[in-house]
Amino acid sequence: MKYVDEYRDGDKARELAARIHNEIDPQRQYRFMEFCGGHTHAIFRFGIHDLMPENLKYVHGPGCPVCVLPAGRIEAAIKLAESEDVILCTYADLMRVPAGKGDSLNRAKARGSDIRMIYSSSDALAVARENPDRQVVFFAIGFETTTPPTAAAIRIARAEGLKNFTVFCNHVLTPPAMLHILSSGEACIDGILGPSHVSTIIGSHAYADCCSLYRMPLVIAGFEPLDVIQSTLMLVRQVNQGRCEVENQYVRAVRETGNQKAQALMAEVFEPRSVFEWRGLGDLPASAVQINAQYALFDAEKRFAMQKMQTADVKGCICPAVLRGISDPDQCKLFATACTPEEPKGACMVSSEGACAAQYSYGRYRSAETRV
Amino acid sequence: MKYVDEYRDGDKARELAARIHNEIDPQRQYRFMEFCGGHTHAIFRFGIHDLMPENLKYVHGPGCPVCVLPAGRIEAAIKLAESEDVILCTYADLMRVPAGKGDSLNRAKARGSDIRMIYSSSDALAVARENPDRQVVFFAIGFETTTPPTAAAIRIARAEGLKNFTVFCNHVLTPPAMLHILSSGEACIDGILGPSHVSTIIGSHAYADCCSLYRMPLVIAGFEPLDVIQSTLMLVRQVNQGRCEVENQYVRAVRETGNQKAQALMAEVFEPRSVFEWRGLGDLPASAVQINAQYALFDAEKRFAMQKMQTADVKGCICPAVLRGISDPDQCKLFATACTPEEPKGACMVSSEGACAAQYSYGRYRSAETRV
Amino acid sequence: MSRLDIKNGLVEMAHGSGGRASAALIDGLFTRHLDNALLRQGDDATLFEVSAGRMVISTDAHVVSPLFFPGGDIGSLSVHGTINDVAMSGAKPLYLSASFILEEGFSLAELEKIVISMAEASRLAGVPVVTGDTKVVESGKGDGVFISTTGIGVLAEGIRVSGDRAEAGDAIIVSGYIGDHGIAILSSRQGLEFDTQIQSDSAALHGLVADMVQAVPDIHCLRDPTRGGLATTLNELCKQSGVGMRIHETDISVRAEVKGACELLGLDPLYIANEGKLACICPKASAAKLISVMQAHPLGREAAVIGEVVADESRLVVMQTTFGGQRVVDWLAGEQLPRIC
Amino acid sequence: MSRLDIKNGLVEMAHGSGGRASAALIDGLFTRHLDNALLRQGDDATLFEVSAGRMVISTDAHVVSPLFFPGGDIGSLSVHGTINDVAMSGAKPLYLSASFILEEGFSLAELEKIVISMAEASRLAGVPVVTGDTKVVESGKGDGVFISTTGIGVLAEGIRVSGDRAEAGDAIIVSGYIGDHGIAILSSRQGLEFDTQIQSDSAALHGLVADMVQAVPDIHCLRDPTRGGLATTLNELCKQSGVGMRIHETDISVRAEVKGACELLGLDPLYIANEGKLACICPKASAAKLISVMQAHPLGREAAVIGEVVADESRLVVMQTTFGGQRVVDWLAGEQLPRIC
Amino acid sequence: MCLAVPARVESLDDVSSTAMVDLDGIRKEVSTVLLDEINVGDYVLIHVGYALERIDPIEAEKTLLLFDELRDSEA
Amino acid sequence: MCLAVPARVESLDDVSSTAMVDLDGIRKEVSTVLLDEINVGDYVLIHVGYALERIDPIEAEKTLLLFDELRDSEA
Ligand code: SF4
Ligand code: SF4
Ligand SMILES: [Mg+2]
Ligand SMILES: [Mg+2]
Ligand SMILES: [Mg+2]
Ligand SMILES: [Mg+2]
Ligand SMILES: [Mg+2]
Ligand SMILES: [Mg+2]
Ligand SMILES: [Mg+2]
Ligand SMILES: [Mg+2]
Ligand SMILES: [Mg+2]
Ligand SMILES: [Mg+2]
Repeated sequence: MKYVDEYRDGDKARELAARIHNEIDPQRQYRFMEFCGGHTHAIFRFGIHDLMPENLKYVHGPGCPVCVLPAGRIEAAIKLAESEDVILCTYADLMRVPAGKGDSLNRAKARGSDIRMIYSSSDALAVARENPDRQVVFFAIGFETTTPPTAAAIRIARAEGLKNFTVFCNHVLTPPAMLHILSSGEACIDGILGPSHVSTIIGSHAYADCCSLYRMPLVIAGFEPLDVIQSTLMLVRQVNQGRCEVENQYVRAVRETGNQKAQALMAEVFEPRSVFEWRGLGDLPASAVQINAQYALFDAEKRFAMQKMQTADVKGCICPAVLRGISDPDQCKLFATACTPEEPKGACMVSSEGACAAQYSYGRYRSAETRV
Repeated sequence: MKYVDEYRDGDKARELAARIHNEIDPQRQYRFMEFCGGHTHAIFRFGIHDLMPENLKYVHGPGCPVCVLPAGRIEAAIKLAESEDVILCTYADLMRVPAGKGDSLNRAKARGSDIRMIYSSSDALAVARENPDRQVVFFAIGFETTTPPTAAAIRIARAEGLKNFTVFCNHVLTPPAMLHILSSGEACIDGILGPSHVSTIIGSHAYADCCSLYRMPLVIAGFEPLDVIQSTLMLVRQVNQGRCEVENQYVRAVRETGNQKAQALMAEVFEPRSVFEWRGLGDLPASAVQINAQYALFDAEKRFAMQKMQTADVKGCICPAVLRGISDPDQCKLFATACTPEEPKGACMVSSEGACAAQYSYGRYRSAETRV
Repeated sequence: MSRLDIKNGLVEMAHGSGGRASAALIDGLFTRHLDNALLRQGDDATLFEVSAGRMVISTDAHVVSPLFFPGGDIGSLSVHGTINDVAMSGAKPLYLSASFILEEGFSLAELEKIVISMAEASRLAGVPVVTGDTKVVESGKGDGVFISTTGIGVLAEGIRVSGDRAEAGDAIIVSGYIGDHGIAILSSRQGLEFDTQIQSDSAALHGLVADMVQAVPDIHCLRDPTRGGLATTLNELCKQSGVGMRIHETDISVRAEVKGACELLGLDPLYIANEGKLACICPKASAAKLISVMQAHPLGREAAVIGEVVADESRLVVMQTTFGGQRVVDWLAGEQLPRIC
Repeated sequence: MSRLDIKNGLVEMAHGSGGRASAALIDGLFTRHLDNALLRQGDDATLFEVSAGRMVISTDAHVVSPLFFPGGDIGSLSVHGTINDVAMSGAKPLYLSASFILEEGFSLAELEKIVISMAEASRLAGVPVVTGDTKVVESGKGDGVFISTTGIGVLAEGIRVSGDRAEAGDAIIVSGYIGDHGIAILSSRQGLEFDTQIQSDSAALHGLVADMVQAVPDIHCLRDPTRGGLATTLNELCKQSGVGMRIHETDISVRAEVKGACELLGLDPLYIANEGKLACICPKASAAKLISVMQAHPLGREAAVIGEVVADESRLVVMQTTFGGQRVVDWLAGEQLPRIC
Repeated sequence: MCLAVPARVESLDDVSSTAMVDLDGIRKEVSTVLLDEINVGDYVLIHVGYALERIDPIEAEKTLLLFDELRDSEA
Repeated sequence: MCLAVPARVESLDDVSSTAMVDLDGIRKEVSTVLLDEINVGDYVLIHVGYALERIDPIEAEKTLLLFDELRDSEA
């Protein structure tokens, strides 16, 4: 795979890692938050941990759209699917996410609700076209990467005059979450691996505030392992040199101003929400978007009387701390006992980008190794 | 079974049959039309033929509601089920009836139409209640026996304000068909075994015209074998004595004026059609009912744009002659070769009351016996 | 392993994924209840020992609706149905395999009931389920539970039971009341409900058959009159053997309730399914002996000769009616459905 | 018998009634194409001869969607799938049974294609379908065609292949490219269509296995990594044998297209189903010999040692990544579904 | 035509206008809207789930007697 | 988050604003509405069926070179 395989070269990785070992100050700790689940996934999948010095630690961030979606939003979607005769379309990633009391979209589907997994927002449009007599609701999630495709679908729906298509919008914004993490100061980190594909859309300039306000080094990093390691080295150098800049390692896909056509499309269809709840982070102001007045016809929250559900998080689940970078998954008492990918108690155990799932599926060998 | 088993006593049957043998004039032929398929069925099922003298012959009549329904009416129902999103409810008897070009309700169901078999008109109402979002059409057939239950369902639908229930009415009337057979003179018969359960509703007085106008002996006969044999004996006696009366053998269930409550119910909901097509008999004036103006909301032919379909009967099928009492099933070249209960070419091969089906399923032993 | 919430849980797609959820379902439900030494091997195929000789194999898919009916459920039925097909060759059934196709959303509690009933039927019959498979289909693409079972058995020397061995002169025996199963199913079918004491006759007939072949090793044909009823079974045998049959309505046992339900719905008991009855064709000379052996077995107490095989090129089954007439008893045409006329 | 309009006809409820329409379907479609001497016996159970020794039995339900996919269809798959489960015990498959659950409204022409493909697969493999059954469920209560097959086979003396025999030090062999079947299915699944040359690897592996057990009778374990993929199969073996495994990503063959599709859909080739591959655990000393025998067989040309069995109470499969890191390769959790994040 | 069987009325529900009838151990609920007067113990003809008419026990008996008469009598 | 993979543009359909892209033999139709300028031969990042952005081949090459530089250079 061009533009993939080159960035997965193990030999180069070891050489780059050696450079990190060389340059690192053995006297201090380096704690870098990988903001994105994509990075979490890559770190575990490729075993990047193993290549890093003992005193360099990756701290997980809230950048997994599945993990930060509050259970109440899923419950509201389930209620909708059960009370109205709608077809609920959603990305497969959401199907197993716990929605409180052991429920999930998967189980609602098993109980008989018409819930369909789609691969693209355009598939949801196709479902709406094929079922003109039924209401089709697209349960949309994602950061800025996934938001423009939703906007595109809404614009097409209006152009076609589709009367049975709406979107239950749960799109969230990266910079507010990052600012929140930094402003709370709990995470105790020395640098940030910045999002790769989100940055493709919003551009590297979007993180200027983070760096300047909180004096935090940030390197926008590709998702391939060499990208991660190179970006880690770049962060090590910023730390060592006392710099706090937005650097862009992922130059092959991220421009300073991002994808302006996609930004314009988002601006046309969406507007900021005054406040939105994030799982783990709580209510964050201006941290999400909603469908604007011009496109209100396509807003499921306006078409249907959707309840605002408050779901208590599971007792013992430390997802909030994991998502804030305060705790590691294996500090959770439920980890790998009550909470497994098969019966996830918190959202971080669901998505393969979730820190707990990645730790469980890929990372357990560490403890195993010590036992063997 | 009380009121059943007593009338199936083989010994008594043989004694009664002996009486017929005694009383019959060996010099002449006795041709009695069993108007009803119920009698046809009983004659074959119990092997009554075998007990009768050679010169007494049962001639099949048109009294099978499945057999006389024109293929075009079934095709219209199939078209309706295919073009509109309706649930078509019907008695199972209709499912296999050929509707032209090898089609049938069974095959339309296999192709995906929502066609449901019901046992009672009240089941159709239940389907309508359970599916408030869909139109439920009851494809109703039958003579006067089956018409009052349809009327009852329509009245209930109006009382409940069911907005999604209609009836595709195909109810037909017995006396006009009988008069038509007699007036055409083709059938060449000496007496009629009159309907049993139709007469329960319309009463024995309904046949007065038949007897007086065409000087035709008629005995209303129960469907049990002793009823049939006794009635046959009564007909033999009328013939021998030159009488032409309406006699009632089925006195345990048929009163002279019939069931007046049921008659009133029919009159409330239905009105005569000016003309209706019968398979085999053609267009007969005032021979069927339709839903009247007061109940027009429940008339499927009014609610939907139902096409009037003309289906050519299958080449070689002599159903019309069989239904008029002119020919026997085994005079048909297709009988038991191209036309079998599995692949019926004409309607008479479908219902177990159809003369061809009865002959095929129960009667073939005669030809077999001669071969063995 | 992931936990299985049998009490409240539903079948989910993941239970058919082959992953941890599948393993949990198999361990927690199937192997737990069907447990036996061979099944415990835990491989995709199960090993067993045989001696030299003749074996038989038979398979049936079971798709009954409703899944639970008076006198049984799809679990016991799927054990009996295949044991009987093996037994109808005269063989002794040894082992069963079971493959389940579950519909997403089906209740795990009901599934457990079915598996328990299967396990009981298998234990009672002494024929263990030694291997199995489970798949899950999306809601709307199945009907709760389908179970396909395959049975293998061993055939003692000297026995040669086959549908093509009926000969003119042979006696036709039926082991008991006909129509019970089909009427029990109809009585609980949605939209047709009626109350009755009738129970399905679902039962494993291999014990009865063992007694029969021991007494009369030269039994010509055995068949269980399931779908299509006794009428269809007799016609099948006529077709295979190239003979005809003459049977006597008075000698065929039908319960009053079954007759009543048939009159009500316009059905004929001869076409109603049985799941614990057999038809047997044997040399006339052995009939009396067979009848006495059968009547000594709890599942053959009402066994009776109901007719005889005749030479008939047309291969017709002709019945002398109780009434004294005669009529052809044909194959089932189409489906057996309630009639109004 | 009633005629079967294969060209234009659809499956109707009557085809499952057990009556004349059922007989027409079986004669005109199933026995016609699957024809063989044993099936021709025409009884409900089929008779065959065996010698004394060890036999195996295995069953699988096949419920694939779509029914036709690049490189096969449910017909060939249902033959290969069960032959392979029998072969994975080291046995020689002898006979298959097949039970069909048809959905009302399914095209008879497509059904014939499936049966022909089944017949071809069975003929090519030399493993005849000797008995069968067909049921019809109402439209909306099935999914076109489900096929459950059961296979029986005989096991030569001295062979003892079982999932519980993996020992620390054993070599782990995989017979070729993984993930082809699952990706071929995904590529043709509605709503996810993509173009690819990838074909299902569906194939009968008993010939390969015969060569393998002849060369190395002491093979410890064999398993075909179907649902849940290689990852799940290895975890199953670890669980059964109470061991761990260390495997090497670089030694596992994955086609570029399969990698591409997995990257696109967020899947992992280790969890993708195969239908013509096997995993084998054998004493390390025999590995080289086995590899050479396997590579000489058309279905094992890319056979390679991919790792070794280790003592590990946690029974973990740990993989050395191409990249030089290590990670746990866990059981499949939930279903393998395309991801967006 | 018109399959109808006699069954015994076991109980009546005037509110829903239904009766529970029995036919040799088969019990089924049927509608009684087509009949004015039914009593428990009556035999009624059942057709498509409706009671069509009462069986007149005296006439039924008469018919049976008539069979005997007829077979004995001369024409 | 945001699984996206680079694929080569094989052909473009301006009417439907779609492109056929290829990823090592996997060909898939994707929407191009989020990009202004795409040419056949370009590599684009695919996410949920949409082309998100072009991969800049020069920058990609530079990154690869940088790996070598970085590992050789001193901090
Ligand atoms: S292991 Fe499970 S319960 Fe614990 S923090 Fe993670 S998701 Fe929550
Ligand atoms: S045998 Fe068939 S074709 Fe001939 S008259 Fe009867 S129904 Fe018509
Ligand atoms: Mg069988
Ligand atoms: Mg069976
Ligand atoms: Mg059988
Ligand atoms: Mg299996
Ligand atoms: Mg269903
Ligand atoms: Mg198997
Ligand atoms: Mg298999
Ligand atoms: Mg297997
Ligand atoms: Mg069978
Ligand atoms: Mg379907």
